[in-house]
Amino acid sequence: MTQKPEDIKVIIATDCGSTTTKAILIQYDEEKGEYRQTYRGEAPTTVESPFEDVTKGVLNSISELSELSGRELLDENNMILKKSSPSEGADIYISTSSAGGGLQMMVAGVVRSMTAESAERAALGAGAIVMDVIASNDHRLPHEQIERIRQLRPDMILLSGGIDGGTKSHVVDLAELISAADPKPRLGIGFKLPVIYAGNRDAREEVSGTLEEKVDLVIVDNLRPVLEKENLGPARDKIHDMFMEHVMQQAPGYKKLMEWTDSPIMPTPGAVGAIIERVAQLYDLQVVGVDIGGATTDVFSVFVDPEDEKPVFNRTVSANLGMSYSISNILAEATLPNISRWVPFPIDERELRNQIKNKMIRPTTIPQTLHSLAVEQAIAREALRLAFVQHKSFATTLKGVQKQRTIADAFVQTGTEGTIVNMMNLDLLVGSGGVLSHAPRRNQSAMMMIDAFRPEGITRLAVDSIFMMPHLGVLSEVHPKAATEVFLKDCLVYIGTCIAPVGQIKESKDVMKYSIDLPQGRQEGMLRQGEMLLFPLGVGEKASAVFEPTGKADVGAGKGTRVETVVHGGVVGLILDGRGRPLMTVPDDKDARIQQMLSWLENLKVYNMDELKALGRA
Amino acid sequence: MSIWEKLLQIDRRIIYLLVFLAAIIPFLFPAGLEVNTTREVQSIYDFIENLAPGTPILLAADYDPQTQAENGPQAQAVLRHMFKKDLRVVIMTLSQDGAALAEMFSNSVAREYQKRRWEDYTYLGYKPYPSIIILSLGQDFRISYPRDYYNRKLDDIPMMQDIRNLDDVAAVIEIGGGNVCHMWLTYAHERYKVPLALGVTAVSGPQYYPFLQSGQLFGLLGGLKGAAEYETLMDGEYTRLDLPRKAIQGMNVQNFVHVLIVILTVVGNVAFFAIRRRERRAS
Amino acid sequence: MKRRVPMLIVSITGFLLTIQYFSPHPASEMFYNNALDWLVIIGIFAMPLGIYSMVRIQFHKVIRRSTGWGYSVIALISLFTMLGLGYTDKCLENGTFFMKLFEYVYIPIQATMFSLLAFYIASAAYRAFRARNLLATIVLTSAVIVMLGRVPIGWAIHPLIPWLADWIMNNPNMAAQRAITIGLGLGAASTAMKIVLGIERSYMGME
Amino acid sequence: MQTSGYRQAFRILIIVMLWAATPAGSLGVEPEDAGTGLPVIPPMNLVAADTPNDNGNGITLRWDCPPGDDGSGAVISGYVVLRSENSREGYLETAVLGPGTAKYIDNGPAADPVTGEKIHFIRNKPYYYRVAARYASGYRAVSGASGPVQGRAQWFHDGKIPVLTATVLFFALVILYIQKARLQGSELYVRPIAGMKEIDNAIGRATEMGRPILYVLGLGSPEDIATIASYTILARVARKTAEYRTELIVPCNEPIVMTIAQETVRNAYMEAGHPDAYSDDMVFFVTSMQFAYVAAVNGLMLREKTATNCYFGKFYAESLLLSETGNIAGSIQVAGTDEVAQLPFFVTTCDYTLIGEELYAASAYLGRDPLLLGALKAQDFAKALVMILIVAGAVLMSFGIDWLLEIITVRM
Repeated sequence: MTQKPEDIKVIIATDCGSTTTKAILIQYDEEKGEYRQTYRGEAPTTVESPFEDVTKGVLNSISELSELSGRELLDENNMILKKSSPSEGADIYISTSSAGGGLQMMVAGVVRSMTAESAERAALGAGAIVMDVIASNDHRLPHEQIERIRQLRPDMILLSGGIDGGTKSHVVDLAELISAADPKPRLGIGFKLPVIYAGNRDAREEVSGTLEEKVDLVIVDNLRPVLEKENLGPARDKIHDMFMEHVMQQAPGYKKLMEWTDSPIMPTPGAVGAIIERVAQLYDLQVVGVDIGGATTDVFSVFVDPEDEKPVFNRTVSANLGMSYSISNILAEATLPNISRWVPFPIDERELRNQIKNKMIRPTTIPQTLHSLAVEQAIAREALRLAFVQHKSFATTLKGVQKQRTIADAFVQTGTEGTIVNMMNLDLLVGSGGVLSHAPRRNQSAMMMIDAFRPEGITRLAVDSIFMMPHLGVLSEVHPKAATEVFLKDCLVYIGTCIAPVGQIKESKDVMKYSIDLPQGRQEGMLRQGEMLLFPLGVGEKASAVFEPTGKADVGAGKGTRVETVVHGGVVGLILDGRGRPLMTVPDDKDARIQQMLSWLENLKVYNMDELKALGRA
Repeated sequence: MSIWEKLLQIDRRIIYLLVFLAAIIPFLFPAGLEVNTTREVQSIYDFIENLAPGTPILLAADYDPQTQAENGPQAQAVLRHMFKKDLRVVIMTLSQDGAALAEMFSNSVAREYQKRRWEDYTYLGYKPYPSIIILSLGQDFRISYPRDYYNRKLDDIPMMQDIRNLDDVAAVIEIGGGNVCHMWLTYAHERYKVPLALGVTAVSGPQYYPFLQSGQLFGLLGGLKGAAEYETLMDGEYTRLDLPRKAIQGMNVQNFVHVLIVILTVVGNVAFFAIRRRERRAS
Repeated sequence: MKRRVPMLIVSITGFLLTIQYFSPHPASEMFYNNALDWLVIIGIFAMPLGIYSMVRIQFHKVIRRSTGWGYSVIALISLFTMLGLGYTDKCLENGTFFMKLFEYVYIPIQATMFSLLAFYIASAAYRAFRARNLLATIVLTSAVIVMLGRVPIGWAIHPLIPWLADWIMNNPNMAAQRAITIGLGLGAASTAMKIVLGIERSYMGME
Repeated sequence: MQTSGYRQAFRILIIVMLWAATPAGSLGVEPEDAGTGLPVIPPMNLVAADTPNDNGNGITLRWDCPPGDDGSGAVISGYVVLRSENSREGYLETAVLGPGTAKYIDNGPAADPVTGEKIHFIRNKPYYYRVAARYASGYRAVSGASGPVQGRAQWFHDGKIPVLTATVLFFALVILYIQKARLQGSELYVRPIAGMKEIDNAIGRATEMGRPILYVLGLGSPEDIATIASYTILARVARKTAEYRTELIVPCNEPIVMTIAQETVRNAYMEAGHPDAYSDDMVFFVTSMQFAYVAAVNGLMLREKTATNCYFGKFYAESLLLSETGNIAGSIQVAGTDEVAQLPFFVTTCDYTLIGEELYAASAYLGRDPLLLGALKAQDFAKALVMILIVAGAVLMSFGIDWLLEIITVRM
């Protein structure tokens, strides 16, 4: 980058997805002194035949931007006009890509739960799809591991293992496995497969001796220099570089696109992760972001590790949890009773199965009736819940760390298995992906997110309106200020705040006394177990509130401890969730269940109630 | 780094040095504080005090050189009391390394009282496999110990003539540590109902309180404190014989070290809370 | 077969010894005494095995010049010196070289090792005695009381301290010890039963 | 002690009353004690019977002391027990007892007054007994003979019925729960033990660090339950080290323990499919001296820089010496012992500690074998029973009801 950040006034960003290429325009508002996203264009992606040139789609989307904004962005040669003037051009152009299946990687480490897991975290964090993890203790024989590497043909391999000064033999063995497999890259015949070595410093010589001939070996700092610390940055950056240099080079048109962009192209999920991590860091927030797609669901989170009290970023990809291609799998994993518990009317199994199969065959269909909308949203809840369960089990504290004990530990000793996901500490929950971003009512998005993620205490909810997180992720590498400003102001559509006391309280007993100073007057009352309440509080509005949980309940300050705070509004408002955590069990009886569901949905204005009740009677 | 943090991350060697000093200084300036006596020690004293002269009693000195600092003064104090009361003492050991120790201390204490070997006391020596030995004592001393430490036949030892088995001794006083105490409890006391008292190291002391309360032990000497209490009870005797009261001297050292540990604990906690409070305020 | 036979022996012996406990009959006594004799014999036979293992390991270390092989040389020399001296008839009498080594080398070394505990306890207490929560605070307070109550200074500060220390030892401590003992007893009984039933086989090097 | 004192006093009172109520002369002519003026009365109501619950080497004699015996020896200085194979003659002294004695178990030799030869007590031989009271004044009053009576061996000790009941009950419980566990499979819930779970991580740590793992079986003998539990954990650790290809060091304190440990490790390596990686040098004997052992193991820790130290078994004073050294060396340490006194040391210096029974439960926990799980559940149930008994006993005894105590008391 040659430009100074303050000289950047107009930004074009594109995200080349597998089906559509989305472009956004970000402009600096001189009057308010802030960056805002102004226009948005979309065009089909043109990676595959007949075009086989990704830039065509990019240009189409940008010309749409141009038309909408009335700003000349392309020159006569159909090139992006660089250097902005008040009426034309842009200062920088950046892009992400997930076309062509994204970045597919294989990672290897010594111990599955230690360096191999760190390597997996690095690869996922960089936006890759991890096809397999090879470890010294993965219970596979060497020939099986070799076979697997050959079979999967990853775009890249990340090899780690051993702390600095630690084991050499295991790492060299892994290098030998890779060497023996002699893997060839998926794209671009004749190229050497990129392998990043981020393991024991002392084993570098041996590893390069083993691998240099056969692969394109790059050495970076150890991603686990000591067991107590992860250093994923260098490996992640190197993955991005190698993604550009190797994988992108091979895809149709990308060579040209890379020349256009002012910053390296990032894999889409990597970019989403980057913006979430940046925002969390900048505003000291603990965040969960979720992107539910057709085939996969990505969960991103930044939580503070209780061990060393530093924020840790995690990303997981639930490859089999998606709302179209893999919708059948949701049914299989979640099981029918778990899905039907969220459906507010009687539904039989066959009906449900039919709808699911239809969706799988015609992935692009959008629910046309309230009936199918409610069912789809019930399925989405389970997909999100399962993805989050997977995320929680992955986002753990580091394993194999020495503990300093005191006598207090004589009574309770916790292992290092613990997840770092602590919902009570969560500040912001961001949803994106069709089913959340494009729900007919935001209230539905809110309900789905609360039911699936079960936020605890006081949590702000938001959705990504037009899916611009990837764009902002790349932008954050170039111009963090612009990226975070746009993220908070334009990218996120605030739904509101959920206040959910934790604790198991008997049915219809008092949970929490509340007193909220809403603009239209003070609201006071008692939240009862099993009750959900909604108070309108608009976008940008704030209200001071006092919550006094009863003895067994906790809204963040401890059991029965009063909390005085300021809550933020949103398109939906304030949601008081009195269902307890863990979430109260759903009655077995069908009628009771539906009755209960209806009362929640009615209070939260989720659906058109008359229509919904009619469905129940039908 | 604040002073508190520095204090918490202090080099352990400094603590070692402090302990070392706390152990040395009392030797230079003996404080001579009074030792209070406890019920469990008093009861051993009373038991022996009330025995008629000539009553046989068994002293099992099952301790090793490593615990001699604690067990040694216990055994000596108890043996002195036994000799003072003119009891007939049978001494034995179930600890390999304790054999020589037991011999040394029994002979030296006997000299103080001009007691004669084989008439006033007998040292049986060491035999391996404690549980088996204890069981056999219930039947007959001669099964495991046909001869004493000095290779004299038990049948030829005058004082052993009417001492056949555990039934014939007034009590067993076991000085030792670890498993062997439990064996005396299970095999000697439970099986043969012989009254039993223990002298154990301070560390293992707490384990034996339940047996004290249930009456399975009639007394307990815990660590150096137990020995010091016994020495206090026997005070006149030590003065008369002009003997050093080793346990009471040792208590002085223990005094300092215990106080040091208490201070260290308090300082550690103060530092811990100071840091925690600052962190809370910061966040 | 290789595993069946030993297991059968264990089961039968275990069962018979259980019965033996309930029978005061001389036959049962004889069986018990025989069993004890076997134990002694086996124990003695195992000793040369141990010494062989120890000598072999140290010897290998010396030959391979592995880290600290000098210590191995000293270990071997000490072993054979004591073995040689111990072989003489009068080794146990006072004043012999064997006894001098015992008295002036062995005993002080052992006592020194034991006294290291004081240093380690002090540093462990400094590091780990933290009143992090209520339970830890209770433990900490009782520890301080008992520590003071067990030395004369506690009595000097206030007679209540030794009294409290005694009370702690005789009541809460005793109750907890007893509870643990009961648990351990049942655990031991169930393990013994598992061995007799052939469920637990780890003592034979099997799982 | 106290009750028997009362009983004694009570008995004497009855005898005195009996004696007072007896018409003079009916007991025959008794010489008067010169000192007290009381008549010289022999021990009365002598009963000789086979000692119950013994090996036949004993006959229990009980008698009533004459009224003059107040236990002080002032009037009656003691008793002499006489035994004969014939009711009329040949009575030999077998025991001399102090004043106040009213019971004696005879199983010792009798001395022949002429030859001095010792005539041993013989099982199953009929004997007659008399007991003579020795008066301080020199009189000797001999009781009437009791017998014939034989010392017989019993096959069953009826004082141990409570133990037998408990054993059978516990045995039944174990069998019952094992059956139940078989039906339920390994689904039985076992409370997670952090220390057990963390062993794998600790081995992983050693692997990543490229350093060995130290496994200490403690100072226990091979038959200690703690040591037996330790073998199980060792098997698991060895299987993992074989799998991870990490070095394992097992220094032993007892030759038999060493032999078993060698077998355990060898089998584990075989099961893990790496029999070639095992060598006898991994498991070796050091010394059976407590502190010499500590010195050796501490030396190992510091020289070999072990990444992970496991201590499972019986530990005494060496616990802190070992674990503090490991702590200084920065190793991850996992410990477990049933030696309660050592637990505080382990808790403060180790990363994870299994407390007491948790160690015994380790095999069930690791294996998840329904059989072992069942036994564990039976143990829990038995513990509940013990708790109920304790509470019930405490309540009953508070009200002075002692039949429960009577039932469960073991008379040895």
